[in-house]
Amino acid sequence: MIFLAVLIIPVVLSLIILMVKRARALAIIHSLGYAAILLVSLVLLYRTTVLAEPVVISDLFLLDGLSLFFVLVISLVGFASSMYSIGYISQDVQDGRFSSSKARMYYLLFNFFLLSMYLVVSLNNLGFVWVCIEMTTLVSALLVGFYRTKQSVEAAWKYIIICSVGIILALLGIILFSYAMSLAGGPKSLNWTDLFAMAGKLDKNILKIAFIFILVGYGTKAGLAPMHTWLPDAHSQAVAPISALLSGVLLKTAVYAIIRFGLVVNKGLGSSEYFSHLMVGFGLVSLAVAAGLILVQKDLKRLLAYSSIEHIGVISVGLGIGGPIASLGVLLHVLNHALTKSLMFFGAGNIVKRYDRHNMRMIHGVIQSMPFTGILFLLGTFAITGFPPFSIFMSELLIIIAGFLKGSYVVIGFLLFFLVVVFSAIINHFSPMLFGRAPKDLPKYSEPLSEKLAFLFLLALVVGLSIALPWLVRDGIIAAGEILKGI
Amino acid sequence: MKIILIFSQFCLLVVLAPLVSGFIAKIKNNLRMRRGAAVCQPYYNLRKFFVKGEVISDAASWIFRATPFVVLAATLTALFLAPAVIAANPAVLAGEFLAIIFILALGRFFLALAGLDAGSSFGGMGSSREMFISSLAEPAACLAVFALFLQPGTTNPELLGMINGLRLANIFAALGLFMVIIAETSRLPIDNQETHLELTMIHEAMILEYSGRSLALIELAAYLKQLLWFMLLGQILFPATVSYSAGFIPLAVTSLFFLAKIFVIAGIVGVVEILIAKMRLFRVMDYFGFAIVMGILAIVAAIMGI
Amino acid sequence: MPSLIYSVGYLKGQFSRRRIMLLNVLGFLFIVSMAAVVTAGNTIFFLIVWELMSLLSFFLVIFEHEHEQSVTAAKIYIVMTHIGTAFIIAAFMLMYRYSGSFAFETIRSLSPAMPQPIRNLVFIFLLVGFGTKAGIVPLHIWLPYAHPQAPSHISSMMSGVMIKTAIYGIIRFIIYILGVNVGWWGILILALAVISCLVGVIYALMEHDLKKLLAYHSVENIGIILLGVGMSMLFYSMNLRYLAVFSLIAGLYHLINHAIFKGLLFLGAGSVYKAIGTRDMEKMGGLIKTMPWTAGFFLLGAMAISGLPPFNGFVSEWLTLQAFFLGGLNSSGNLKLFLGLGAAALAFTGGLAAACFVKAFGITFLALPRSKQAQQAKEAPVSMILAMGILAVLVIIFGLAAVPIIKVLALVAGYATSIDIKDMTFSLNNFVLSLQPAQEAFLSPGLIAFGLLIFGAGAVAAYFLFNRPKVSRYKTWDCGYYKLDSRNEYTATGFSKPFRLAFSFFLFPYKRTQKIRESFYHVKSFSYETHTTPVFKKYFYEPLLGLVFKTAGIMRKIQPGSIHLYIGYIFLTVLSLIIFMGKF
Amino acid sequence: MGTIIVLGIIIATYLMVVAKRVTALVRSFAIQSFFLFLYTLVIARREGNVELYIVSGLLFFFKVILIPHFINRIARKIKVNENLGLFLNVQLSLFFALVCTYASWAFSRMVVPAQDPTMAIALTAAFTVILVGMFLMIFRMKALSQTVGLLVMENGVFLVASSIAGGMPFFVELAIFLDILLSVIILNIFVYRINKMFTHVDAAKLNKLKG
Repeated sequence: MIFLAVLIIPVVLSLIILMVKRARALAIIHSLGYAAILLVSLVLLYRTTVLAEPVVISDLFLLDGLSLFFVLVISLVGFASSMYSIGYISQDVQDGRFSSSKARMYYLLFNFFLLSMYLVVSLNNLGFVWVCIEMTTLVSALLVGFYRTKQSVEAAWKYIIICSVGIILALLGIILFSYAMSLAGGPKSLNWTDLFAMAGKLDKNILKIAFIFILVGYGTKAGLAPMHTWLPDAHSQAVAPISALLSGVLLKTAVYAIIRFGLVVNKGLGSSEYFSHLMVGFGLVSLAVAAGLILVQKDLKRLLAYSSIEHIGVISVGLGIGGPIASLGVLLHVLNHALTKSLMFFGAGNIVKRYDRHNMRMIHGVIQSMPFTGILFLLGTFAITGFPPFSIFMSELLIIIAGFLKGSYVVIGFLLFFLVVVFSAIINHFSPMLFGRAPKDLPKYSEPLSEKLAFLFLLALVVGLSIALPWLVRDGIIAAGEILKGI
Repeated sequence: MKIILIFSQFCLLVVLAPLVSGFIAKIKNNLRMRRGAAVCQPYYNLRKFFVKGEVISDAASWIFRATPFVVLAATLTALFLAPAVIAANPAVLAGEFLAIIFILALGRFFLALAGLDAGSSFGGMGSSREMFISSLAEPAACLAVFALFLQPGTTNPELLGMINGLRLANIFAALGLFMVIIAETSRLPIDNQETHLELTMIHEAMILEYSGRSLALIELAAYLKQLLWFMLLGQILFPATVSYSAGFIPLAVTSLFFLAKIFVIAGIVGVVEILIAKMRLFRVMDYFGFAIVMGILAIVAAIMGI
Repeated sequence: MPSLIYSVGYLKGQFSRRRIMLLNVLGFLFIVSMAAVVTAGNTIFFLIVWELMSLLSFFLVIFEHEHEQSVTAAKIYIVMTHIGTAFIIAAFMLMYRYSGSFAFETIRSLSPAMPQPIRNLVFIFLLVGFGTKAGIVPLHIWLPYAHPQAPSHISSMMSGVMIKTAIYGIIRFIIYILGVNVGWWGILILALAVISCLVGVIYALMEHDLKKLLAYHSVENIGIILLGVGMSMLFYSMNLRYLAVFSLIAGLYHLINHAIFKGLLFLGAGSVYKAIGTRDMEKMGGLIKTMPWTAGFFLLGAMAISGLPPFNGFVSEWLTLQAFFLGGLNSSGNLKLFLGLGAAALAFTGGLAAACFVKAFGITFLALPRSKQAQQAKEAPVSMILAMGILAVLVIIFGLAAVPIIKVLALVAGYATSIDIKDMTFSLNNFVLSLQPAQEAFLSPGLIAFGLLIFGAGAVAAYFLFNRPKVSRYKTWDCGYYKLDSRNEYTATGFSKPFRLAFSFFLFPYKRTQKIRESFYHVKSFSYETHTTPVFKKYFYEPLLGLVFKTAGIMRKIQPGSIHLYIGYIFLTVLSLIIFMGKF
Repeated sequence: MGTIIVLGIIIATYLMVVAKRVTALVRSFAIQSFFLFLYTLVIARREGNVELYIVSGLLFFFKVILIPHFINRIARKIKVNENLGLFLNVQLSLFFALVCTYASWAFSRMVVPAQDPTMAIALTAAFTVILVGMFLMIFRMKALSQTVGLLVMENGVFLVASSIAGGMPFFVELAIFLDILLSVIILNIFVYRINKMFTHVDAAKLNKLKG
């Protein structure tokens, strides 16, 4: 049961944080802890998927490939952003944005946040999953409102209210599921495994209704349009490493929940029609909204947030398309987007801190004034817009291929169209920002080592994945087909 | 034997060239009820230019010096490729109708550069207009050739007119080509060789800076070019070439026929010139539009096989 | 096999890179990526390297990113090319759907099985995709921005080689893999090519920025190349095998030639730019005296690109014209007329190109300097001269040694069209080049050059034969006017005025005049400038962008920041989903 | 018996719709929760289930006493004027509530085709509560009203659970209760902060972040 390590380490860390006084040591220990978690989760995924060891299923935990994959994603981003935090937070403290005790608070919340997310993807009982998702909302809301500025508080309020509404709808959905169970004479439990086992016997009509509630509820959390409205506010106001976690991982945990229920629904209805129609519909709507709003966006971090919506849209279209290839595409896209978007948010964090403004029209010559961040941000831009040799290109390509094989040309046509629009818009916004002459009166700045490491870590992964993919693709498709069997 | 004949023919053509101009001038003057200069006046002019000293603008570069030679060489080469009297001219192996047009373009290119070289605005004006007109002339010529090409299936100028009887297609094509020739030989209504009025002159404006021997060479080139065009036109309308081995009589007859063709065409040009007034530069487009329509009609006629 | 062609381009790339002292890695990677593009063996890999190529060229264009306009140029470029890529992806995926493979050969073997509508769709997609990169009108919009902005050696590579990779794509995927089976493909490409030729050259005529002028000529030359390619497709679908190969040869030949002389011209323009620090022709002039080598090479390039014998441009244009003629001979009915008009258009293009380069060379290098910088211009360093010299030699070689080159190209074309060319003769004896033994129409650049030399010598002889002519130098004749200076010279604007008026129906020229007068009678200064309206930009792209932004602006209103409204969204979503549940 | 309680719940809900002041809203929320508590008791007795007794006890403790107390305290502490600020006046609101009731009746028919009347009424009430909760969040300006609305929705869900699925598994219920409590606390924290920074708690005026 080495998985418990994943859950215990954050707790231990938070205890340490309570005890250790020296901020720097604390930060370093913190990121070391996440390195450890990363290793553990790697091992776990390896053992379940590659060595095909028996899946751990208890009343409490459900650790099949899907969960472990998401655990891995969380750990990766968690590690990166914990590393990034070292420099970032210490600077904030130096600049007097908040006190060092508040920095401890930050680390504490950071741990709770990740802990709750780990629980979300690893628990078996859907009720508990729901509770944990609500937990993530509450904890991250505190982190969103961390700076105590007007905007940040407003953002946090919207975030917490909207998400809670959504979540409560999801709870209703869960109850309907369990009602269907009881109608079918199943055990009075909310374990996903039981639900999945019973799925065949459940009442189709109720399943459909229930899934609508689930989709809207968790979709709110995942940032599917038109329930995405909290997302740009929260992302743009949160502390940079937290923004990375929000859009990199938090959205994905909601997607995870949707996938879980989707599996049940597909099994129950006997066909994936219903599920795929809904997902494709929401996906395209999200893409459209994201594309349009990116075009006219002025605020750097909001733009990134919208691009997260766009990618969630891609993911859900991929889920809608279904089939092994699409599954691989979706999983990879979850991973790639998490990594790349974190990279972008780190970069944005540095830029915003350096120029002390969010408005892209006011920022010029980033590459000149801060070469390292600038270059990586540029690369990240091309990565996020799906250029080779970066991995998002691969996952999008996989999804597109799957779509063509399924013959849903219209959907893919729209997908391509929106991707192109988004690309053009982002280039149009970023090139004046990155290139050109930097203003003279900037304070001098150099990224701390930890930040550089975080950047390079992510970039290496992003590039490495895409280079490694051609060799892994066959096994990858099989594995993904196994993990997402029934989507 | 053949080679000798061909070279002699070539030399004769070169000698003949200025005469054509003189002849046209004569006709024009006579029709205007004047006596006018002698038919051989062009020769006198050439000689005069040849002995006179030469002034070169100090703004000019080596382009200016080289141009006369390039122009003359290009024209001579083109002339060499064109069929006159003797059939199966081996020089034809080097190129055909299109090649001739391209080669003439080479000469024009340099003339235009020379016009710009001296840095006087006359020269610039001249070369600008020259290039304008020639670029409009190209498609007309091309269409005409295309129409002609459609019967023999080759652009070899010797075979280009090889047809039984005079067909409508060829007449249209010849008309189009005639209009092109008017422009190429810088005659009315496109250009006017007789005046040096800055608003009207085109060719003259380009070579305004030239004097002495260079001018002589350029003038000679102009005469040759004109003769070349007349030859090609004649060849298209009334093809007549004989093998060199045909003996003296046929050769003589063909040569006479050839001369007749040339001078008839020259006469027509002369008559046309006194009948028409100079056009404004921007009417030139309409003019060539007409020529192009001729070409298209020729193609249509060729398609209908009439 | 076609990569053989591009090797020429690479050589040029190398040399031009020797031109500047900073030997940048990007340029090298760029070349490598282009090599990868033309050697890729399956569609996915092709896509990846294709995108890489775009990315690298983007970096190269934005190389001097302090300049505002180079950023803009790069933006337009990358966006356009990305749109193109989207189409290419779609086309590839369609191919994959019906062949189940990414490998070229497999797709090729299975492509005849595709249903015709799908084939047409793929064709259109490929055409748009690659057409964007190649810069055929009306997708050329990025080209005149991007090419001038890059450093000159890069421009020469982009214009010389990169846009050719798009032609490679067309040949590879449409002719070789997809296989042409309907006539209208060829005709469509021909029509587009004709339009590109004319539009390109006309805009070039209007241009006073030397490098932009060259960029527009790239559009024109791409048009000429596509004329060859399109005809080949047309004839292939008409099962005129010989002509298919022949016109493809013509196209490929012009492709190489353009790579060469356009490279040469860009290098020349680059060294001029370096010498006087501006690209505006109105500020140049008289450079032939200060920088003779550059001038000489530029002249060579200019003659080649305007298709003057005996240089390489002449040969390929002649071949294309012949292809038109023979096509007309072997086709029937309206197609005859169509091809005839095509030929006429090509001739027209040639004429205009000549005019344009008379302007380019004459205004830039001849007469008196029009500005201070032009007066004290310095000749380019040896390395530049060397690079240009090599290309100049290539220009001459590809002009004179046409026959062996055509033999090689025949192989390439035969491979591309998968036609057996053994029984076809593309040349007679040693240096004479003809089409079909039956209908001999010969061309021998060698002989023509020979003739030119002989007669030129004759002329020179005639000139110097008799008593030495007395030559005196004096200032240009000024009609007894006061002394002429450079302000009396004919300007580029003036030179192109007839054309501007002639094509006013398309260029929509407009003038801006401004008088500053002291009194009613005395005008102090008078400024006069004319501009032409970029039609496609003004009437196609800008309205499109405007539309997109308007919709986006409307979309922006769905997010007014009111939390109540947001919750309302959720509520409505649930409601509508439940109501329309049956639909899903 | 159960039916009457359910009617009580509905009435309490309507009271919320007509409430114009925070205190009134909170009070009616307490009443609603109280009826909910009774309902759970009834079910517990019917099923003789110990866990359900505990749950109902917790419910009473949290929702009838603790949470209303919290909200009242914060409301007193931030001393805003009591008005909720209506986007929709009372009459229209009532009408809307009726529509909600009808819709939820239809919906309950949709979910549970074959049903005994008590359950039907219970479900109808439950969905009405949920809808009204949402209604409060949409059409009432003040931040506090949104907090309450959230809780109301939660009540509704709870009612659904206990009426059709016979309540959730015990521990899940516990977790949910904790969750609710936590969220209320955090919401109050934010209401407090909002009040401190904006000197009002009017959610409708929180519209700086747009686009």
